[in-house]
Order: sequence, then structure tokens, then C-alpha cells
Amino acid sequence: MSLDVERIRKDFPIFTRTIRDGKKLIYLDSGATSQKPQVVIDAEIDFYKLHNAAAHRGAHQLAEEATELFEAARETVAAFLGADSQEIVFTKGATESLNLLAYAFTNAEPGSRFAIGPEHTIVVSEMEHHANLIPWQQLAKRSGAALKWFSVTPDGRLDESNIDSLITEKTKIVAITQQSNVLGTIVNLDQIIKKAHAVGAVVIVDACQSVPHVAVNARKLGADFLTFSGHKALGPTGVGVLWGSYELLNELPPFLFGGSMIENVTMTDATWAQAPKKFEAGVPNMAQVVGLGAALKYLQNIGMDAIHKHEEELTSYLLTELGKIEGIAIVGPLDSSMRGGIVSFTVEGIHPHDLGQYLDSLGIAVRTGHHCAWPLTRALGVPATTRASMYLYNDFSDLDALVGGVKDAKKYFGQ
Amino acid sequence: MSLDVERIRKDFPIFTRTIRDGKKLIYLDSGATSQKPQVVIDAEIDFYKLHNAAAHRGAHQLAEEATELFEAARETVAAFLGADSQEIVFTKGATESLNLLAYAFTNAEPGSRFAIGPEHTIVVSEMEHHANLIPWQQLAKRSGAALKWFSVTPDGRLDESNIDSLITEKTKIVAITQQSNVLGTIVNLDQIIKKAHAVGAVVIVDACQSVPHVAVNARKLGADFLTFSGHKALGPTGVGVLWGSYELLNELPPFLFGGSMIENVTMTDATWAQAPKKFEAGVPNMAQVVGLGAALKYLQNIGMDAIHKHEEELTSYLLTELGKIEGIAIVGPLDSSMRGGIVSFTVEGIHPHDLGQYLDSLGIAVRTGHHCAWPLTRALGVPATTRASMYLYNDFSDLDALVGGVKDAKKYFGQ
Amino acid sequence: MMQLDNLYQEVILDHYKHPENKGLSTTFDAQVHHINPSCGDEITLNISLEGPVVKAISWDGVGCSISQASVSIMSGLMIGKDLSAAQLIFDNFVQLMQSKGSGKPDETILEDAVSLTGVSQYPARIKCALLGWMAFKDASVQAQKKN
Amino acid sequence: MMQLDNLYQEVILDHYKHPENKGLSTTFDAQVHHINPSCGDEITLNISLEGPVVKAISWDGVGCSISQASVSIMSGLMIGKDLSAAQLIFDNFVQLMQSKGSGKPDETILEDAVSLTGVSQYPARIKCALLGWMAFKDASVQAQKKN
Ligand SMILES: Cc1ncc(COP(=O)(O)O)c(C=O)c1O
Ligand SMILES: Cc1ncc(COP(=O)(O)O)c(C=O)c1O
Repeated sequence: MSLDVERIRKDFPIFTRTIRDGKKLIYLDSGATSQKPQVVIDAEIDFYKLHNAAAHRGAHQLAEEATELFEAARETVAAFLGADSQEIVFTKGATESLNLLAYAFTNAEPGSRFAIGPEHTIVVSEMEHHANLIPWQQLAKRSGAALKWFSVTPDGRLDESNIDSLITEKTKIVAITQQSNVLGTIVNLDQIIKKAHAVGAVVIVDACQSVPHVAVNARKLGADFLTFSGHKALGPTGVGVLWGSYELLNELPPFLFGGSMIENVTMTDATWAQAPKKFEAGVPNMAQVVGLGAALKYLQNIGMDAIHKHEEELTSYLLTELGKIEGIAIVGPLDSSMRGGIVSFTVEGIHPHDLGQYLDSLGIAVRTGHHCAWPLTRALGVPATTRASMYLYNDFSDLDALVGGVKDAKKYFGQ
Repeated sequence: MSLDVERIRKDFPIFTRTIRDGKKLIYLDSGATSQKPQVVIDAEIDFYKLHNAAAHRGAHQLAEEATELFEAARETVAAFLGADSQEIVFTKGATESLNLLAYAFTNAEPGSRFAIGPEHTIVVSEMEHHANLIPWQQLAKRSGAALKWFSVTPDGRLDESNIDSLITEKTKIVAITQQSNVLGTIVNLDQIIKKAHAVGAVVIVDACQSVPHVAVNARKLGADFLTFSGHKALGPTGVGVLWGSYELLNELPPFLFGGSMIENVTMTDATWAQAPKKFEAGVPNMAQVVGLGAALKYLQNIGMDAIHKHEEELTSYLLTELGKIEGIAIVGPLDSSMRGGIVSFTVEGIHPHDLGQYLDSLGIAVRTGHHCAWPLTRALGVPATTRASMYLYNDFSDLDALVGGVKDAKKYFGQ
Repeated sequence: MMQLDNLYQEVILDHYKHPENKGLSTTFDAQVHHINPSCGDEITLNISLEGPVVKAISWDGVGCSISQASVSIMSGLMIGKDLSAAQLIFDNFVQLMQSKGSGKPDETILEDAVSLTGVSQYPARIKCALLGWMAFKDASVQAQKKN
Repeated sequence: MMQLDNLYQEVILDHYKHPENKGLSTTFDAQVHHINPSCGDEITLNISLEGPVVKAISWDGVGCSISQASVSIMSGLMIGKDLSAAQLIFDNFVQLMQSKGSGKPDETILEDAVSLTGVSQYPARIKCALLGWMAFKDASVQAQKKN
């Protein structure tokens, strides 16, 4: 294996606990949220114990230290994404980031490049997470713009065959995922970004499932905005990142209004600070931002390429082993080079919820259901799936346990 | 003193550190953010180390535990506010809560009780924090409604003399603070709430500076919505609370769209879960919510009445001692029963920023500037003030240090 | 595996494989459609009343063994009962589900539904067990209004 | 108190008490108004050019000793310089402020402004020291455009 998983697991305190009367924890639900290494927990603790004060709001030493830690984390995130630190906005999660963008478009003055109306279209895909679908449904509703979408092929790839009729001169926004949280499919965005920019559309990338698992260079990717959640990238809960190319970010109208995002305020009006402060109203989620910085440093030390390779090996193994079980149907591409470390499947005669419960009794944590991508599971023609999602702390033995568990479940439920 | 401060300080690890070459930390900036007791830090750590998983999104044991901890914290918050747990929405902070409300009004269907237009007015006050001012300025702009406000009397109280011309049949929203973060003034909201409800307006209370310091019963207060930030109430950064009376909360349109806030989703449309889930899109700030629960339990164990009494004693002492210094002007009421533990002042000939820096060199942390209430400092006719804000871990010796520091600063700057 | 057997009792797996009253009737006094947003399970349920008596229940849907067995058991229990008796059963069952494993089910009231007692120890599954019951409740209220 | 003396040098307190070029001229080529949003300090600054030479600077404003002294010192330094020399001084000063205490100020270029060296150790105060300088920069660009 590319990674020394045994050593890595020692960094994650949760693996010292057991599940359901003493069973080893087999955590295959990192697509929902990742576990946290001690360094991340320590970074939050240190902030609270030693440097806690309101960043950017005081001249005293604690406030200075809090500000420095906060801004250093911004630089870490920027370096991680190959971006400039002024292009990094901290949010509470990807869901907020995507809503921020959708509302900011609504807040745009007529004539601004973000202004959107009935003459425009918004393009998404059928494999979007609800977080990258419903905000655009709502923006469409508010603005009168039409919502269009890429379909999914029967084998779980993005169907780009009708790109020319989808992305047209009318297109204002293309919001699309870089990796499906259900199918595991990695979406090659090059053609879409090129086409979108050719017609002057703004491209927004949901990188929740990619950034934690594979090196992503925001600039090189060429999109305009990109977002991910800290908690899926070994970071704390309650923090997310919105990256925007600076020119657009600075032009974008603000979303949340309050302290620290202003330039000047009277009773009747206000003007805004430059980006990124313009988008960070209120006392920020400082400890979480600092924790996220520690998480990304930890990932970088191990190496995103090694992590990606490791997950490829695991995925390939799991696809093979699961494929041997009768009655199993894997959703998404069967070619492991087209996917990240997520494998969703169904087992004939066993509802995913029952399978998940059975696996849980063995200490194996998977997710079951529609995975917040209900239109996709509907398009796939399944009411729900069971999803195993992997990360740097998983190894083949975890997958053997899963495969064995599925086999046992078939017996248990009499299939 | 009402509280055993020496014992309390032992619960807060930050007080073991020193400032600027070995000076004792005198933290008088709790109005910006409070320090954290070990129990709060431990609650976050425990969550990450033992129970971390996506709440409400899995049938495995970790997800069950995460859900239970998360929902138990909701019950703690509800009990703290004398409310029902279904009335508690977790946000990232008061700023988000207030923006949530302002956008939700915009999202209301025509005919809904939240729908707002040019025929309506929104009423705030001149002593609002930017977080409870700018969202309403923007809502006014979006909707065409007129923004009106209560003035502040020269001695820093809310001027209610023109309440009848301010709150009228046209009034849709009254958004007002329960305690000024600059003046320390406690606003008696009874008359305003009564009047607002008589005309059918929705009353929104910014309780950022009250809830952490004095027992607040949301139901008894009689407002419709109320918000505070966890980080000012001994809780983690990155978490806030929005309370709403259930009927209104459940009718209120959602704000952030994404996972976990839905009932059903297709490619073109979505329907919503009941409150409070409707307002909690995305994987929540779980560790922070759990930490906030621990913070409120800690406060409750000490007793909100005792804390309030303690702060009254401190405030009264500080008002007296500062008042003895020549050239000092205290803003806000001089009667300590009308204020919480916040004292803002100016010193003739010394700019607050310089005073703050001098105090910092002695280890004393205060805040200087407009305190995110710029229209108020403008109305008071001062460019900025120095603010000392107290909490349960402060004692008379902290205030003696402050008063001594101010006197020394006068000498240092030649006043 | 003992704990899990608590959840998946024989009776449940039997009902899952051989559900009762599955397949929607063509006539009904009320029809409702309920979903479980967290996992996507869905149920459509028809009810016919004769005066205060539940004359017929039929249903269709997709879901896990717990949700399917639970609606099957519920339909068997409720058909032929008058609505006040049905309400008693309903209340008893909801209480049992919310008991966090400490509930003592009354077999004379709940009959086969006591096999679902184990569900109350799995918080995430309670909604599965209640899906059909909530649909029944909703449908019976609507049917009464109509009659 | 030693560290603080580093920040509040005599020269600074002198300029604070006796600011140079304070009081706005009635004529100017450009007038700008800058604020420091985090503390509320404000400055209005007038500039007059004669060809490429800074002929006059006058200003008014409220702010802390650092911001007031800094603009006072800046005005003394810039008046009479041609714009390229002014740019050199400006760049030098900005660099010094961003040096986190490690900068070695060039006294031949910065003259009295070296007294502000200590500011670079106090991150929250750098904006105070730069307020007037940024206003100068902005005003000189505007004045050039106009001329
Ligand atoms: C009165 C008042 N309202 C609102 C806020 C905003 O709170 P936050 O910055 O935590 O969102 C604050 C504190 O900054 C405050 O003191
Ligand atoms: C692809 C994708 N997009 C968006 C989200 C939303 O992220 P969060 O819930 O952290 O805001 C998730 C995870 O839930 C996801 O997997």
C-alpha cells in the first residue's frame, strides 16, 4: 500500500474506541464526515487555552495572536489550493458557501456581471448533492432564470453529449461537482469550464469530495469559485472554504451583513470591505479555521498524491471483491481510475438500511439512503444505496471486513 | 463578592498564561468574546475523540451517538432559555441568525405573514450592533420597506418617547437589542414588545450581550425571535442560537438550502422539513453545538442570577472608581442597575487606541474603537471609546488594575 | 449478534417477506403518501372506514424490513378495530418506540407489534417503524373528515 | 515599559501634539477621505502638485497618536519632493511597516519616519500608521490624472 496506515491510525484517537460491545471500529463513512487527527484537536484546544480573543477586533496581545493564527490558517488553505490568501473566504461549510454564491447573485445590481434574470439559465447536473442543487433551484425561482442539468449515463458518468445545447449564450452559472458523493465518479471539468467561459458563464465547483482526497489546484482548474467543507478533510466541524478568483470575488456582492465586513456604516447605509473580509461578517469560527489549517498541513505532510493513490488501490480492490458477491449491483463506473474512494451498491433482497444496521453490529460504519442526492438515486432507479467511503486511515482489512459483512448479511437476511 | 472568582478562574486554562513578558492576564474584553472553561474544551475534544460522525445521517453507532449529543445540547439550550427544544435553531453565530431572519422575510410568499414590501416599516435602534442593523438596511433596500429607528438619549438610554410614531400599523419588524454592547444599557423591552404585537409586527431580540450574563426566559420575554452567540457565553467559536416561538419558526421560510433541511427533492423542486431542521442545512457544527451545551450547563451550575449580581457589583465599583479620574467621560447610564457589565469611556487627550495599547502593555485586555456600532459612537459624538467588559471570572483586582492603568496612561501620554 | 436479533425478530423478517395488505385497493376513503426524508423510504396507504370502524387498509411502498414489517403488522392490527381502539394501539406503539429500550410492551394491545420493541434501542430506526403508523393516523383523520 | 517606548517614541508624541500641515487648504488638485474601518479613524487630505513636484499637502482628521503622527511626518517628508522620490519613500515605509519588527529603516530616506519602526511589531497598529500614507498615495494618483 502507498500509505503506512497502521502509523496513520495512531494519529486518530477515535480508533482506540470500540463499537457495539468491543468490536473494532471499521469507519467507512468518511464521505459523510472524516475522523480527526490529534493535531487538529490540539490546534483547537491551543487556540482556546492560549490565544482566544476576537480576531481583527482588538489591539491587545490575545487579539493579535488570534488574528495571526487565523490569517496563518488562511495562508495554509491558500497554499493547499494553489491560490492567493486573499481569495480564501471562510464559511461554516460548503452548504453555506454555495448559498452565499446563490444569494450574492440575487444581491447583484442590475448591469453587474452577476445580475441574473429570466433571460438566463443556470446549469447543474443530475449527480449534485442537495447543497449544490437546491440553492440554484431557489435562485432560478427568485430570478426567473431557467434551471437546466446534465444527465447521468447508466454507468454513472456525467453525460456531456448535449453540452452545446445546455451551455449557451444564455448561461449565467454552471455549478457542478468535481466528484460525486454517491457514485464516486470523478468529473473531468475541463471541457465544461472551457465551454462555460466561452459563453461568459461563471463556473462554480463543488469540491467537497475531491479536495480532501486528491491534489486540487484551484487556479489551474480554471473555475471561478470552488468550495469544500473542513469536516470532510480531517478538519473540525463548523468550517468551510469558498475560493474565488480574486477579481470575481472582490466584485461579488456580499451575503451576510454585520461586523467586520464593512468599510463605513451610517444608520441608513453601509459600504463594504474588500474581499475576503466582505464575506466574513461577525466574529469568525476562529478555532475551527485554525483547526482546518492544521488538518490541511497534516494532509500535505502525508501528500495528496499518496493519499489519492492509496484510495485508488482500495477502491480497485473493493470493486473487485464486492463484484464477486452474487446479487450485488455497484452504481457508478467500474473503472477505478474514474473514481475516488467511494463505492455505493445495492444487494438484492436486502434493503440498504438493513444492511447498514447489520454491518454496524459488526463495527462497520457505512452510510445508507439517498446520500443527500435524491434526484440521482431516483435517476439510478434505486430507492437507496449502501455507501462505503474511504480515506487515508482505511486499509484492505477494513474492506475485507466489509465484504465479509455483506456476505454474512445475505445469510442473516436469508438471501 | 457574589462569586468565588478565584475558584472560577481555575476552570479557565487561559488564566495560567501571561501577557507581554510575564504580566498577569487581565481580561476585560468578554463583550467581544468570552474565555472558555475546561469543560467546554473537553466537550469538543470528547466529541471528536469518541463520537465524531455526521448527526442525523447514519444508522451506525457513531452517528447515533453524535445525533444524541447534538440533540441533547439542543435540549440544554432550550432549558436555558425556558423554551421548547423544537424552537432552537443552531447557526454559526448571532450574525447568521439575524441574516437568516432578514433573508427569510425576503423568501416569504406574497400573502404570508412574513411578506414585506414598500407599504411596511422596519424599526431598529441607534444603539444596534452592525449585525442587527445592516441586515435590516439591506432588507429595507430589497423590499422597499422604510427603515426607522429609536434614538439614544444623551445619557445612553433608548429614547422611547416617540414609540407611537415609530411603531405603527405599517410596522412589520421590530429588531432591537436587549443590551447595548457599547453603553452597557439594559433595554426594557416590555413596552416595545407590547406595542409591536398590538400592531402585528414581528419582534426580534438581539440577546448577544444579555443571555450570557443574566437569566433570560425567551417565552416570558414575549418576543418572537431571539438570538445570541455561543462564543460570548463561554461556548466555542462558530456556533450561535436562534430561538423562535414554534408557530412562527415553523411558518418562516427557510434560508440556507441543502442536505438535511428537506422533505422531498426532485431536480426542479424541493419541500422542507419541519423547524428546526428546516433551518439547519448541511452537516452541522456538531462539536461546537455540543461545546455550547457544556457552556450553558456550566453557567447554570454557577447560576445566572449570581453572575448578574456579581457583574452589577463590579460595574458599580468600576463606575465609581473611573468617575474619580479627571478627564474621564463615561458613556451610557451612570446608574449601575440599568446596565450590564460593560463600561465604555473616553479619556481627554488620549485616543482610545493609544490607551488600549498602553493597557495591553500592562496585560490588560480591553477593546477600543466603534465596537461594531459605528452609528452609535457617531451619535454620541465621539470617534471611538475604550470598553471594559466583565464576566464571571473578573474581580475587583482586575478593575483596580484597569483604573491604575488609566491613571498611568495619563501620565505616560502627558495628560 | 444477540443485540441485532433483538431488532430483527423472526416475526419481522416474516412480515417483510410476506407483507399483509400490500397492494393498493382501487377504492378508499382516503389515500396518503408519506416519506422518510432521511433515507428515502416511501409508502402510499389507502383506508376505508365503515362508520367508526376501519374496514380496510391497503398499502404499497419501498423501504427497509423494519418499515415494511411495521406497516404490515399495523394493517393487520387495525383492520376491524373501531377508531378509538385504533387510537389506543397507536398511542401504545408510539410510546413503546420512544422508550429507548426500557418500554414494557402490552402484548394484549400490541399483539405482533411487540416484535418491534427492539427498534426503540436504535434511534435512527424509530422513524422506519413509525412511517406506516403515521400514514395510518393521517389517513384515518382525513377519512373521518370526509365521512 | 521598554517595549512600549519602542512604539511611542518621543518624536511620535511630539508630532501627535504638534501636528504639521494640519488644517485643510482651500485649494488643492485632489482631496481624498480615508477611514480605518476597524477603529473609525478618519482623515481628509489635500494635495497640490506643481508638475511632478508635491507642492503642498494639508490634512485634517481624528485618530490615535500613531495615525496622526504618521500623517504629520509623512506630510513633512513629501512636500517638495518630486513624485518618483515620494514613491521611493512610500515603498520604503510600507516595507518597513510590514517587516514584523525585523526591518532596518534607512534613515537617509525615511528621516523622522524611522520613529515609526516600532509599529511593525504591533500588527493591529500598522493600519494606523499607513492611513495617511495611503491617503497620500491615492490623492497623488488622482492629482496626476487631473493634471
Ligand atoms: C449586541 C451584539 N449583537 C450582535 C453581535 C454579533 O455577534 P457575532 O459576531 O458573534 O455573530 C455582537 C457581537 O459581536 C453583539 O455584541
Ligand atoms: C458533494 C457534496 N457537496 C456538498 C456537501 C455539503 O457539505 P456540508 O454538509 O459540509 O455543508 C457534501 C457533504 O455533505 C457533499 O458530499
